[in-house]
Amino acid sequence: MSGFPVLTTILLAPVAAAVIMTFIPREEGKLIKCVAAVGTFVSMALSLYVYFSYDTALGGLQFAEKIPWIKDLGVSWFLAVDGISLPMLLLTNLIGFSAVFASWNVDNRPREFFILLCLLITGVMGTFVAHDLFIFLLFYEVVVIPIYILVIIWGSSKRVSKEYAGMKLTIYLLIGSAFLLVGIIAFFVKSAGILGGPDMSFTALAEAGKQLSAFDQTWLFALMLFGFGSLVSMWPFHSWSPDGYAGAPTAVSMIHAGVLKKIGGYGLVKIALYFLPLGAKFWAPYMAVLGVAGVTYAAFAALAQKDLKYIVGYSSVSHMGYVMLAIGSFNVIGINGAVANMFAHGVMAALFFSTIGFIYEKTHTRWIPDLGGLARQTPRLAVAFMLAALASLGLPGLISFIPEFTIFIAAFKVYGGLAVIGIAGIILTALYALRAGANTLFGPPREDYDHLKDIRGPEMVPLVVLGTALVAGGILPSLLFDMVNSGAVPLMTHVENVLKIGGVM
Amino acid sequence: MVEFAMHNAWLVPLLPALSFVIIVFLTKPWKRLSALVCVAGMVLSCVIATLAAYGVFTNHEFTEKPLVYAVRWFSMAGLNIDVGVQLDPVSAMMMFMVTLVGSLIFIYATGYMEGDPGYSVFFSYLSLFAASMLLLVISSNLLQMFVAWELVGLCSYLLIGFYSHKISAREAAKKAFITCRVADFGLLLGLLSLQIVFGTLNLTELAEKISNFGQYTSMGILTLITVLVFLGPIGKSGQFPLHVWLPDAMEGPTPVSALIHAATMVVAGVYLVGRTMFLFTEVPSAMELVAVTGGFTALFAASIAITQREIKRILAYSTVSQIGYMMLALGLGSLTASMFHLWTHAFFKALMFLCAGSVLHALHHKADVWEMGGLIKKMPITGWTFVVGGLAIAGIPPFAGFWSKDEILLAAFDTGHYVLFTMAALTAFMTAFYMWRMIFLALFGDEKPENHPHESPWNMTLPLIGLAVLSAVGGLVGTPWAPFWQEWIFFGHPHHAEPNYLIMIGSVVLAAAGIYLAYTLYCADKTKARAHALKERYKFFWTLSYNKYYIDEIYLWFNHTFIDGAARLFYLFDIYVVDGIIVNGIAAITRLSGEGLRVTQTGRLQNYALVFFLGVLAVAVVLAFTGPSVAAGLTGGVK
Amino acid sequence: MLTLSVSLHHYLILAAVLFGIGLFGVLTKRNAVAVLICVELMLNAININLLAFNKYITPGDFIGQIFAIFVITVAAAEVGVGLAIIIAIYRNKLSVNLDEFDWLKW
Amino acid sequence: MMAFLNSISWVAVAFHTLAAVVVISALLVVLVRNIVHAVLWLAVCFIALAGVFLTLDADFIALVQILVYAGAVCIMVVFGIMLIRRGNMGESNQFNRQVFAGGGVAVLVTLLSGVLSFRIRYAGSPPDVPENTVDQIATLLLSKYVIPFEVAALLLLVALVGAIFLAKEVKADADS
Repeated sequence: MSGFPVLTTILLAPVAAAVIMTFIPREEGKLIKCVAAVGTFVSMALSLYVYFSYDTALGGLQFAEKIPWIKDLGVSWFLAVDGISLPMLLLTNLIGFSAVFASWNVDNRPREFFILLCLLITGVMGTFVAHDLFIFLLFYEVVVIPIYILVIIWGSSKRVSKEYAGMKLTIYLLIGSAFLLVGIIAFFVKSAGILGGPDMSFTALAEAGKQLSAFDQTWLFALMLFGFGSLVSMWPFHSWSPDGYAGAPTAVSMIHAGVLKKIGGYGLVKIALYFLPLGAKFWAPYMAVLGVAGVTYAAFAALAQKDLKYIVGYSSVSHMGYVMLAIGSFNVIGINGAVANMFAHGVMAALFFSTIGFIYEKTHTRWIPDLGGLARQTPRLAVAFMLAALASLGLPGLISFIPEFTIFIAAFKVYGGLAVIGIAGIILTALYALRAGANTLFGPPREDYDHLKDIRGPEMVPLVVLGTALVAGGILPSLLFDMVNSGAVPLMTHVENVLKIGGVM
Repeated sequence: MVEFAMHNAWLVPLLPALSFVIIVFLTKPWKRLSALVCVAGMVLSCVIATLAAYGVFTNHEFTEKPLVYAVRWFSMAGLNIDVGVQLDPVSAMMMFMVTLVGSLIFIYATGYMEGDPGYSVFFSYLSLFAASMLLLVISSNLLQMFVAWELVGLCSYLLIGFYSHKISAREAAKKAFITCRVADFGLLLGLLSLQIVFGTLNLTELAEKISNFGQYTSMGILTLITVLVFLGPIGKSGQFPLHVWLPDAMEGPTPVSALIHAATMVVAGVYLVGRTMFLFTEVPSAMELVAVTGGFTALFAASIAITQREIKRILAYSTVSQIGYMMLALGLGSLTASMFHLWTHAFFKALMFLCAGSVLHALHHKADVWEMGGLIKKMPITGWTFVVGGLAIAGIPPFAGFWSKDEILLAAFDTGHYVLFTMAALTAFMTAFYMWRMIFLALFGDEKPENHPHESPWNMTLPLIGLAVLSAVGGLVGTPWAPFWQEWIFFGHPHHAEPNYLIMIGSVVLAAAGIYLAYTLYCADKTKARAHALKERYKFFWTLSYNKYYIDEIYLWFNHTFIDGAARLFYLFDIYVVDGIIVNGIAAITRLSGEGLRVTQTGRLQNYALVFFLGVLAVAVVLAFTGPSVAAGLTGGVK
Repeated sequence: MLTLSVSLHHYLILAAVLFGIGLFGVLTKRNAVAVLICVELMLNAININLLAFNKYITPGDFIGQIFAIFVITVAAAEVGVGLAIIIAIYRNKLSVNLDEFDWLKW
Repeated sequence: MMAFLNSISWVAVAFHTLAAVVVISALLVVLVRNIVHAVLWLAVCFIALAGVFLTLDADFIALVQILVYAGAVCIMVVFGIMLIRRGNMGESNQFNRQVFAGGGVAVLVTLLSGVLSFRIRYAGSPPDVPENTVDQIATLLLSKYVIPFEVAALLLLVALVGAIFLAKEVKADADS
């Protein structure tokens, strides 16, 4: 497999689908959707192959591809995966594939929609497989534009208009990336001085980071924390998340909550922490505090919601609080938990949003007081909803329990009482998740919804794909953790080495 | 065969799980087939469990050293979690009991659920429930136990909310899950602490490490951990103050009530404490807490049960009370007595729930005991088995309840907890009274003309008879004269209490007194005038008891005021402060500064040219009259 | 005694003054045609500079002169196009008063 | 007297005279109130400038100056004025509201350029200039600068077409 550029192929498959779609007449909606499905399926199949043929015992970077690109800046087309990026890549593909089917009923300009969707998926994947900072940023910026267009054209207005939502989402992403860019460029300039020449590859930059003074690391990390933190909806930079998801079309909510948000967490681990261990050490307690604040605050806010998408929006803020808490606990178990929880939350949030999307499509409302008793009329939809809700409240046997448990172990060990407040979030989560489920699915069925058709055919794909992932990850957590651990251990070893040296300097 | 069963005990939970999968994915459209798959899975698993239990109970080495099979579930640097099977007399007994009672209940359910649109779904839930419960029973690891614990909670959520179109069922299910969740929060914290402090959650390893915990931690921390762990059982086993969900759980179909209340779920808490006795016995204060909680709950729940009218609610409070007994026994350090009561209680309480179900089935779900009467003539099998259950729970020898209750009273007396002993004795009296109040009102007395009861079909009465037999003789395994039970199920070393005839006779007298009182008030007195007079006389206490001491209302109020209040507060804060002031504020500042700067954009060419030349002048002046270094600095070092 | 001499600086100052006058006109005239005329003045000031430098700094090269030719060419083109634009505007607005035009706003 | 006359640099005399004419006529271009008069003064200015160019040994440029500016440009502007101006000619060349600000900027720019021009250092007297400038310019234009030359030609063409297009009457229904 050494010769075949499998990662590039994974990246290019949706792009190829997008290119093909441009040549299909706009009337051929079905064909367009099929092409999109095939493109994302190829990516998903290949990433599954990569996931299961990755040698976790060996660890490190595998499936690497490196082609020098811009010599003066030390940029190269450097793609590689390790135990941290591979779960994210797989997650992107699972969700991307499901998202195509979740938007199977899009009839308004389907061609443009699916082209943008494919580009969006590619952009997100790119950030995860890039092992070169420049490529990472490039893909990161690629992501922003389709999101904006998708939201303002195909979105829906409720509490806020879709234009407001799209604007908020995009501007937040851009503000975050602006700070990030400053941090990254400053770091790059300093690293070029240390390395004696520009080199954008993660490995080289991490080496350079070793020799950076604690002061530099601290302020650089602060910039990155702000950038990645607002992307991962760290409290108090979270308010784009509920509004954005509420405004966005189903597929975008799925991808955004499912994976795009995870770029923030991924970046914090794989870039900020990896490059700037001393800075991370300094900021870790603050991250933990913000994480706990996010968990509790967003869980309470979710409890007060009546719009399904807002509930999930706040819930994802709350779950990302756990990720922040995990990173803040600054040990290898925490990093394991953070990455695994991002995967778990991705699957769960995507299933949630796809289900809500279908409910909205069929009943034309997301307003909980207008819903009720759907379990009778649309049982399969109810199963999907309950699966997602139960995963959200961390039910054992579904994917999110073990990651949360891991995070709790890591955080409880380090922060004690603070962690307890965070862990108390599981009660609130159960409250709002079950309340939403109960009021939407159970209770007396409403006559106006008697004619509703349950999900079937292509609409089942998100439930099947994501539901399988939910259950498989819950019953066999080692599928996920062997992989994550093989990435987290070398990372934290590096970090601890730097901390030792840093102590001397 | 026995060997095979013992080494493959993992099949016991797996078979019902398999039934669940088969029903969900394959046989759902065919009701009979689904029921068959479910029952077959359970019965098969019962066979294996019986064989395995036989293997355990014929070899004394397992009392000292449990048979453990474990595999790594997941691992990472610094955290390894196993899953496995741990067979010792306690788990073997439990496994046997759960599968046996479970099988009978499942058979019963095939009749009870007849005609329900969710027939197949119901049996899939039952299978999942059984699988989870059995997983809990055989767990060799506390995290695995917690997983099963939560899954059991999920199944009870699904089963209680089975008639989900009814608002009350939906709310009861939610209440059950969330109340347990609050408790599980404590349990989870306890488990986390155990993992962090001792580095393992495997029961056998923990037992070893905790026996000399001084190496790892201090007494204070260990006490805290123990109390946290105990929070879980408080919720799941419906102990005060988290008992509120249990009576509401009656919204589910009756087999569910039987399954949840009698055989399985609610005793999971007792079982967990039993499994972690090595932890509790190290912390005397925690033991006291367990004992007091149990004793108080027993009395407290009994005092509520006395005034309730709905048949299943009376049974529910009686369950709470009986589990209080078990906790009390555990707190006194007598694993033997506790497990013994768990064992007998499973039979007679399952029996009584199923009888109640049979009655409800016949009366089309009319639940108020005051509206029943004389049913025993129309429904002889149900009626007489009900009476057997009543005798067993009241503690009339030689029925099962007598022996186990006696064991608990004895334990309380022997350890010198006289207050608790008195509470337990009082509870025994009250239990006999309210149980027989229910029986007299429902089964005896005058028939009500508006009711048209009929005996239930064979697949419902057969389990009743089976359970009645078990309730009658189940206690004989542990009589003071043939202490088979006491030799197998114990913590530390077997405990042989000398039979205390005083207590024995005293408890029988109390029970008989209770039954007699109920008889005089509710059976002999056709007009029930004295009962009403009593009620009027102690109106205050009656109201308090009838309204369950208003605890539900208090919780509801607390929830509405504080939790929802906080939720609204946070949400408003989010909308008006985080979003309103900060986020939109920044946006507004941007927009306002734009508005301000817009004035400079006159749109007139000559204005622009003027400014342009001013700029040129400024740059030229800077470049011309400052040294080259400043200019270079301003232009970014361009040479 | 009256000493009339001429040097590069004389030309440069002449050019500066002419440029200033042209600029003043460009900035302050209301009539679009007048602005155009003043632009011509400025261009001529530049030409003076070019020719003066050509004479005093690089006499044999003719670079300045050739540049001046190009300037004149461009100026001619500019006047042509500029007038055409003014006429087009006039046709629409019936005015060449720059004060009435603030179209650069949006 | 002769000595005095010999001591006079006639070039200098010519320069100062012409410079005075240039400045005064340029000022009049800006200051007169009638736009047609302004154009006439512009012509005067251009012709005087041609003289200035002569003192700079640029006879060809001087000639071109008269042909292009004094001739073509001025005439064209007059035509332009005729095409558009129909009001009171006596008030056709007024100032706008930013006359003082504009004046200030113009004065500042002038001062700055004047001051800066004294910074230039160069070898004292100018060397002699070749007699025949036209030949050399022609050779250069057609050899070394042929591409700019052709581009300039193209520019003129484009300007011509553009000017015609812009100035042409637009039919009301042209785009429908």
